[in-house]
Amino acid sequence: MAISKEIKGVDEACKDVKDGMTFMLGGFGLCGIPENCIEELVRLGVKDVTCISNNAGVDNFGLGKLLKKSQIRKMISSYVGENEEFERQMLSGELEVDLIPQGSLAERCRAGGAGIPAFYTPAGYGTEVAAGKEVREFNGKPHILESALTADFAFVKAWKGDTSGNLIYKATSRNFNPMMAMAGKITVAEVEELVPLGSLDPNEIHTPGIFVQRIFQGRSYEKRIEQRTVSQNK
Amino acid sequence: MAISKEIKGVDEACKDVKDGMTFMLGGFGLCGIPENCIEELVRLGVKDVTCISNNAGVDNFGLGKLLKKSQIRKMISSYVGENEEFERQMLSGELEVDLIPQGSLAERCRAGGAGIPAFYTPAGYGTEVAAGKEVREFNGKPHILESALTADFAFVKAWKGDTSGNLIYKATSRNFNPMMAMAGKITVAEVEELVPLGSLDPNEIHTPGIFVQRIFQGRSYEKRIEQRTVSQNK
Amino acid sequence: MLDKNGIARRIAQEVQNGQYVNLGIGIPTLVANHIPEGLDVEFQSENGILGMGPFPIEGTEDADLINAGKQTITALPGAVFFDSATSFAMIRGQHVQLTVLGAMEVSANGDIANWKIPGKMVKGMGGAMDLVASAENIVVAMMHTNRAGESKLLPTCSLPLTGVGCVKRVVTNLAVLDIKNGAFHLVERAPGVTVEEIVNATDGALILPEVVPEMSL
Amino acid sequence: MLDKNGIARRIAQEVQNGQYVNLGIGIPTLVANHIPEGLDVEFQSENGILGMGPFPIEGTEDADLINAGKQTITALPGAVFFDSATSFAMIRGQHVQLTVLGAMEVSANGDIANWKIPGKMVKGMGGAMDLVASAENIVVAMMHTNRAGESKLLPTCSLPLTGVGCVKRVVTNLAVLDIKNGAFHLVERAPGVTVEEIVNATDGALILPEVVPEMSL
Repeated sequence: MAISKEIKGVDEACKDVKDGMTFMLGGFGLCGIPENCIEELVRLGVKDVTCISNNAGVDNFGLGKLLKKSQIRKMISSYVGENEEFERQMLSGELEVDLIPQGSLAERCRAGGAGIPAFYTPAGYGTEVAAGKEVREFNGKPHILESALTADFAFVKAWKGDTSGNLIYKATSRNFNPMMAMAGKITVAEVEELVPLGSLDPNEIHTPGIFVQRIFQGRSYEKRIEQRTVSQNK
Repeated sequence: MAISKEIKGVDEACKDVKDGMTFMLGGFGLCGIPENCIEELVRLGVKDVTCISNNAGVDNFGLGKLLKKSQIRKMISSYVGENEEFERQMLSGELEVDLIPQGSLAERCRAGGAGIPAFYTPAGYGTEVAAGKEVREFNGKPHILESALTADFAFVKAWKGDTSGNLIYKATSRNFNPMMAMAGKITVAEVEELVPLGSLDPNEIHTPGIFVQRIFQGRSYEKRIEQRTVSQNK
Repeated sequence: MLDKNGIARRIAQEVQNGQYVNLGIGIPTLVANHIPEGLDVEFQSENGILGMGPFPIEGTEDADLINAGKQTITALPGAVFFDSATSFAMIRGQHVQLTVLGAMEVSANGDIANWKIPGKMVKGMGGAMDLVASAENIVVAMMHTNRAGESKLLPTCSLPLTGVGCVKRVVTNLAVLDIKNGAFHLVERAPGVTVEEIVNATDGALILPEVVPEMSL
Repeated sequence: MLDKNGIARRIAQEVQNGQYVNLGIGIPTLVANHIPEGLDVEFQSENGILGMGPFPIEGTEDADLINAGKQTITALPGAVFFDSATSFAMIRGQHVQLTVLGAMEVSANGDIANWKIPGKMVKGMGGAMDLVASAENIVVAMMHTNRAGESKLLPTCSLPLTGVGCVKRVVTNLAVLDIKNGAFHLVERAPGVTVEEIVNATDGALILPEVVPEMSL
């Protein structure tokens, strides 16, 4: 029989989170973020956490909610515009921030999940990002050594999932979720639709269930749009 | 409009292959191998090539056909059992062979396609594979530095593909094909079914067309089974 | 002098048939609107789509389908979605052939700064550092001067760098300039703009050809 | 003394509920047949499947669905297919919790050799080097002696290594042995096998407990 990862709900999903832990949170902007888990982390009031997430939400949604309650000690991100409270906390020194190139962030999460402790990339050579990092030339081009990232918990959001933790994402909400799912010591997946074992085509799964420890069907997804841009009907 | 990669057939697919080139060939055993391209390479009689492929086929099928005609100067593989002619050529010194761990082979191809020139892995530490390679400890565990692999041509086989080169593989015939598709300077995809643009669900594509330069519908797939194992009907 | 759409229109001329192109936020995004009919080009957005189409018709927006600027978009026939690691494999592996992005400063040796003003503005680099470190062909789209009227084409960048020696061409509201051998080389001037205006607005070393053609748009 | 199926049956006892398990070619493959009902276990095959099922009913074999031994297989409900890079991400990243594989030689400090006999047999290591370098929990399944009657449990391996200091437990036709502190520790003997037989068949340092229980199968 397949190994079941199904849990009852978000409270069980966030069981054992502790102050000072490192979390990964999937999503790009507000697209594909684990809304239910973020709400629960706010409710639990867990503090001094390090959050690895490409963005930091907006002032009143997504990770912005954790920021507002000063639950985050350190952010590891690539882009943190669109959030005034974030900028205030960072410039005042309340919040420690590690900004890293988006591709390096994605690859470092994948490496963490894949047992690759470090790799070389050209991104960031000659910039602040390279400070303190080994530089080595390959094919005449300088590269810097980047290390793997892992987390105590990875919170990811998928479109569909089955009870053994297999996940399918929709459109561009996939983004960082698959790599972060790989890199969590405990990976929690919240899905819009939890389906029975055997309902997903094994050929179409984006995240194999082996990477997921807990899965539940989330509720009341708001799926807020950051920049609603439209074309005129011709 | 999407960029078309469609070509007429296998002769156009293998245009510009030259003696002494490095080829990648997808497949694991005889599963998911580019049968049409292999036949064409045999027909063209291209010589002194280096082949990067997990296996070397069997005596009279797959890469075994190229071996039999002594077209291969060097093989980079992880497992080469099941092929007596291979063993003979290797032991006699006619064929140069670089055996590397399967996971390192897969990751080195991916790295080649992803612009990662090198990475650390624990696989092979303390063995012949580590000879001449940098060793470094991470988290108290020794790792070796492995470099990226690329090829002049990558030949891959998919189940379905569209004219812009998007590919979907079936079951375990996926294996090395996606990484090799990424790592070819020219990637040739042969597919069982070439479908019109827009026929594939963009959420279900395994290899994005950006990695593929030429695509055609292959013919007369034999899809030979190496070990036909069956259960008794209960 | 060009407006933002004019800059985008000029950059659209840089795009070649069969290219995969990544357009940054701001002026670069507008380039997509000016690609000539009949040119086969696919746009990559680094958050995870290839084959990005125009904005959706009102009422059909999908929160799960956005571009790197977090704008709602559509997917064209032949489009494909993928994760961020695969997206940057495309970029770092040089499968994306042309990158167009904005800048706060560009130096005469091709350095670019566009992600941080120390103590003042820290948005982060997003995918820009990966893009500029990887792409063979990088075109910067920006205004020639900042709001204070100071040149953004400098001998060396004063702001923290995004990448070193990577910018090949700059298209501004005033001119097209190539970067080589540690200098800006004036290639074209915008309609109605004089060489003198360009010289005055350029702080980095500037090489002038004998004749400076006006852009044809 | 156990036959190959007996070795597999004993190793099946090592498998715990909720584990992802990789079974190598040969005796390890047989382990799947002996997992107790009610245990939730998923088998990974490194060529690209998780949730591997039994061999197909005759006539339903699919050339596109094989295991790492190139045998036709089936996929159970909840199975998933993936590429080789993802497969070894699972292995290297220690998501696969138990690895069972065969060996030509095992040494008293946990080294293993199973891929090459110089000048004679060179099949390659396949995924074995990644597996032994990565897994937390490695069990070797093999006969205690080779066809010439020589011990395969040695002070040091004579053949080229597959991995160093990685084997935790060995299950043979004669015994179960743990490896720690540079020695084999006898844990159980096979039905009908005496301690003396095991001592005689083991060349590496062997530590005997006061009582050596017989396996319960």
